[in-house]
Amino acid sequence: MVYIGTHQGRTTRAKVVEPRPGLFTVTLGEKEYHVDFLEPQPNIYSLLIDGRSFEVDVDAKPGGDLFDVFIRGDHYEVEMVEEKKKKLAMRMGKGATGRQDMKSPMAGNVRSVLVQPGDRVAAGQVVLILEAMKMQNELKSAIDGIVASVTAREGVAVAAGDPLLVVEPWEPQFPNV
Amino acid sequence: MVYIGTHQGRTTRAKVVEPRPGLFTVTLGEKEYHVDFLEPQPNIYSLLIDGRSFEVDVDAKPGGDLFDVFIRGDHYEVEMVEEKKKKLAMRMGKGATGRQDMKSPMAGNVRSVLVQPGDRVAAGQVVLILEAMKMQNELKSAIDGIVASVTAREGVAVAAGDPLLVVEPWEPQFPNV
Amino acid sequence: MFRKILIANRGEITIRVIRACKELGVPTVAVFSEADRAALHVRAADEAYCIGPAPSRESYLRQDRILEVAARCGADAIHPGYGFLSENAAFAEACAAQGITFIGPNPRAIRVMGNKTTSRVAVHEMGVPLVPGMRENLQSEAQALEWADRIGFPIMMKAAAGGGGKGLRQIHRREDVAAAYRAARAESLAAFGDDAVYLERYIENPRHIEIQVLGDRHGNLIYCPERECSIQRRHQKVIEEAPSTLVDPEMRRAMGEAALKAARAVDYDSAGTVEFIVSGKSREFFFLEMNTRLQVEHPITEMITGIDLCKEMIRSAAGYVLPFRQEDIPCHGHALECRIYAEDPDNRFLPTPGRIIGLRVPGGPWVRDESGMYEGLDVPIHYDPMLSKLVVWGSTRERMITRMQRALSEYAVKGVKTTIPFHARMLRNERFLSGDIDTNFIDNEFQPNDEAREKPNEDIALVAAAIGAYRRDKEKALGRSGIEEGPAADASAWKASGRVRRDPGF
Amino acid sequence: MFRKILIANRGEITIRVIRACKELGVPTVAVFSEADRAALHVRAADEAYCIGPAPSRESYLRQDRILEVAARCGADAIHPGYGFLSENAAFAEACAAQGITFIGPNPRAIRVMGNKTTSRVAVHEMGVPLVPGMRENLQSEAQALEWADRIGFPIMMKAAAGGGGKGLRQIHRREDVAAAYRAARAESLAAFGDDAVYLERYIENPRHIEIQVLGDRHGNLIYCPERECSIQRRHQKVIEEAPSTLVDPEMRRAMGEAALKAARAVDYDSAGTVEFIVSGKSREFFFLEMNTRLQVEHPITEMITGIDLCKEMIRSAAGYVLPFRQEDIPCHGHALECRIYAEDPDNRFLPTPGRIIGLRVPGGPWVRDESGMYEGLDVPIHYDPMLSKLVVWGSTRERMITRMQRALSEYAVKGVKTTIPFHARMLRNERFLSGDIDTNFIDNEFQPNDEAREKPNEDIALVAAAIGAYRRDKEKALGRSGIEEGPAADASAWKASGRVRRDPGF
Repeated sequence: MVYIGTHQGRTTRAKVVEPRPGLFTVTLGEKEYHVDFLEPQPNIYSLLIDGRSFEVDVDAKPGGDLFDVFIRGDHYEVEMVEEKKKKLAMRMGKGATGRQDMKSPMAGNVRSVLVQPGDRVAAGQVVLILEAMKMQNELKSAIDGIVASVTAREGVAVAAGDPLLVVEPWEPQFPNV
Repeated sequence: MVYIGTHQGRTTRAKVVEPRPGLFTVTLGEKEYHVDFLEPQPNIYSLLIDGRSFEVDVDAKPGGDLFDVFIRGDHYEVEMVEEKKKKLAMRMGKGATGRQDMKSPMAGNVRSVLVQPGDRVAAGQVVLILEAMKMQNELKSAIDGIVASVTAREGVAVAAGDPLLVVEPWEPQFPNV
Repeated sequence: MFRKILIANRGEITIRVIRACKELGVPTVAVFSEADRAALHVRAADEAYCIGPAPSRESYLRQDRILEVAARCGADAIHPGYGFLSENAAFAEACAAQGITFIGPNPRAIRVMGNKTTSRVAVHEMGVPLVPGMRENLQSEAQALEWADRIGFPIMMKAAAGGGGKGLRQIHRREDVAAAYRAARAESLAAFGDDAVYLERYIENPRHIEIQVLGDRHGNLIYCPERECSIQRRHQKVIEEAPSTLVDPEMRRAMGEAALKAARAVDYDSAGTVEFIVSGKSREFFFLEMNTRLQVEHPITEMITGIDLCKEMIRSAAGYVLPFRQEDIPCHGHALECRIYAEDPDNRFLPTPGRIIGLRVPGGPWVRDESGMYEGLDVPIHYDPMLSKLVVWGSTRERMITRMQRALSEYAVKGVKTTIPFHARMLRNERFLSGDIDTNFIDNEFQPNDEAREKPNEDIALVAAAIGAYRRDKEKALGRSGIEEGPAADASAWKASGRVRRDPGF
Repeated sequence: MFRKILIANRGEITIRVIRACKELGVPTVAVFSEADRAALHVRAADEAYCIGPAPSRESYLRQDRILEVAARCGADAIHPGYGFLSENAAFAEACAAQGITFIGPNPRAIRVMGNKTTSRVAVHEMGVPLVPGMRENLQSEAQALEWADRIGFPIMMKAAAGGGGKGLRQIHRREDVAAAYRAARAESLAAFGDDAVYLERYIENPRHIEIQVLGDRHGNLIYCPERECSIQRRHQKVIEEAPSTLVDPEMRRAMGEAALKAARAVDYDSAGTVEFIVSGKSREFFFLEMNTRLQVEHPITEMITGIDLCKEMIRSAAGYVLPFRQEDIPCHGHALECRIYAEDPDNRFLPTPGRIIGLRVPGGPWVRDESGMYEGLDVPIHYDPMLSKLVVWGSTRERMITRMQRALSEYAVKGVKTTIPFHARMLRNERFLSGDIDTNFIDNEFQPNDEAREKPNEDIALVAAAIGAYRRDKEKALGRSGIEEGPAADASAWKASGRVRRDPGF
């Protein structure tokens, strides 16, 4: 099987062959890795690669091609998509719209909503304060834009991933053409 | 639901009602226990009974009515059979034959078989030596009897529960009537 | 000894107290909010009672409910832990009124030390140094010079209306006082509409160093070697060590004696901590406040003295005499504590509530985990996000640090992000290693967030993810329904047939 | 320091050495048999290589394969752990021949101490006491009297052809010697067909007490306070403590100096242990043997001295000078070790191989777990069934014991039966608590097996099993297929709606 792996924007072609059960050959770009593989505990891989021993924690995010990988305390978020599927997706060519759906980064209570629909906001501007575990966390807009809608309500609990508000990129009415 | 519980030969009638999810009333004989139940980790029960807190490890043996229960370091092997089923079984009235199917108490290698079919053995007599984890373990006959058959082979590995040999109770030819 | 001890708290400190009680042979009673039914302290105690909904105000702070539980279950003592009701004099008095021993100091000590003003007055009378400074505003240039001399340089000119670090001006020489006075007044007027200013000693390289004291009900009182808690984030301690790299035996004795004076000001009769601000430059120390409870970081003092502070605190509340004198308290080796929080160090330390789905705790020599975690725990959003305290001891500071690095590398918490990588990075920081730290260190110099740090095993991560994807896809292709003809069956067949012996892996 | 250390062992000791190496900053290489691919030491090391099939003879004892791995991966030192090749002089020499440092003493020390006769001769020359006795058989009644006087009472008359405790006869008074000689010869002739007998000192209440020594390559050598290992089963240590209840400071110094003499007899230059048999009555001690390796029970000495023996052993092999002198070695508090075996204490201590499906390790103050276990481990049948060593420290012996009781109560191993309940029971035994123990204690007086012991929570067990059966049957009735209308769905709905607040649980 051939995959396209992506980590921090860098993509690498990854070919996986399993010549014998528990033994894998993974080719990353030009480089070949011979891997003695074992999963002694669920989602914990013991990899022996040319004698080097790695204990790797691999969690596939449900339903997607994203893998959370932990090695020696470091976290890697890796996308691993089958090559055919990736090519198809790239041909579909979905460009970024710039629209920002702000979602709650954690479970908590909405302490205050500092903007309302129609407000102009600057990148970095605090738009909402979320309270969780006795601390107040400021959430900021990632872009210059206009608040399109606000779902969050003050005093209401939210779960991680719940939509809070939407910021549309600000289109200057009279662009400096 | 009503069960017949057996522990170390003592049987007790156990009636279980779940008035609200997570709250159980268990009546053992005459005594009523109100149990606040939670299973915070698989097979680990947290029971609050009149304020007393018990962490109980409960493993149902596969396919049967036997439960391995661990409380504060002590192990209890409890049989818990539905009352109707138990009554049926008792009506079938299977009496103990005294025939001893010796099974391997652990995984290991059969070091030596000291008896052969037809041998007279006394209760407590060593009939087989099993080697496991660098140690030799003597297995003894539980009854006075005759070796009916020997399944174990010297030098062959066995798993826990594998049949080793069978001892039939010795029937005196000329009983002292 | 007590018949039964109720612990009016949750989390790791409740586990700590339960352990001490078990070793003393005293049965324990836990209380819990509805959010904590599954918590470890509920399962570890001999008895456990629900006292209300998740918010602390409706559960862990409900004195009435806690006292009701104590009365009904026959507990004759209450340990408050830290936080919650631990420094509440009214609660201590309510316990006493009900004939229950509050495991802590006398209520007057709590009350006096709980107030910034009364505590300063009390300890000042005993001769404990406070940060030198004026209690009123300056009236004239001449007065400024006079006060500057009295306080001693360097000094800080502060705007009375200022705050949050604004309106501050350092003065290092006498000849600069007059000009600074004029400039500060003008600046303050412009900024705050008020030209009142006053003088206070400027503490260079401020360090937070504290002294553990321990008293009994018979007037005995000892102090332990200091703890340094200068590694703070948002005024919250995150790493503590004992002893401090700044303090020598003479200074240790001076601070210890000052702490005893502070404690004696309120007839202190339990475990408590006197906090000092110390100049990293001049090594002068000044009283900050006294905490009248067992401190989060008490284990590091335990490791270098061999004293079980939690147990001694209970014994002393039960009327036992302290089993050692001042000269028996050793200062043996070095101890370090890292507080592990459920926060994402790669994302502005946002709290990361969630479920702990995997846990491996470090072990081996001189590693101590003080935790309330378990696999399956849903980290509740209602309380402090501290999950655990990792404590190590070493015969030298260097060995203590390499031991903590090793212990952190063994600590695996799955399901929520934690501050473990932050600690690992701090323990490689040159300035931390040299011991040259102060309370501004994280805020001013250490970049706690480090999304861009080099991650040396990117290739291995890609290899692992590729194998993960391959195995998932293969399993999918085989129907996933449990028809075991896929990799699993192959693997076990391979295993059953005796794993093919390979050359030593080259 | 070394570039890379190979650990030629498995199990907890390999984890111990890896931890020491990590703290020293030295990369580690593990070797493993095919049965150990999943073992923790394989995953904890930086590198790992398979060296053969499960049986030790074909893997962990294969010097050639181990040295080949070391050569190829560039390891410049090998730590042998204990057991396996740790006391194999030929292996130490083979390492040296290949330019690899063997982390242990010089080969001559291993060779001399590895042999009962040569070791006795060597230490006797240095003036270390051996058990007084004859090296030949008695020829006459007169000679018996003469030897009895020379050896000192009580004495033991032994049949030369005897063994396994047969043909022994204690003699306490001089006037009984002649009669005993005649009777013993007659008895021996009848029992063994041989009337040869000889005399040896009879050791009353024999105790096993040993002295840890530590040397470097520069002639420095120190001893540590003793360990008592009298709690043995089938001549295997199961509980060890330090210091011994029998030994006072004077005796400690005498034993320590005897141990140093024994070690100096072979120019000892590493970590090692001199074992003595000690009369619990007269407190005389006699050399038994010297173990030229790190001992299983080394952690208890570490806990009372603060010395990291494993790390010092590596440092000394690397040529470092010992960082302390004899007068720096403290004896601080008390430490205890319980060896946790995969054996069923309710079934004649039969080994219980199987899979560890659940594990919770004790924590908190002064508790140290030295383990090679993890959830999912299949305990292999090929090796020693020791799973872990639980070690605690306490400021007094009583506190050490209550701490161990507490730690044992927290230790949960699921899937295989362990000796944890045995230890819990031993720690409640009156004679153990009083410290009046000897090596015959378990065999003669303590009933290790206790199937019939009272189990106080039978009712709770029945309640739990009844709930277990009820929930299983209810799930079965609902089709088990994941249609979540049963208790699970109810429960989560209940949870979602906010758990109904209850009265404080009465």
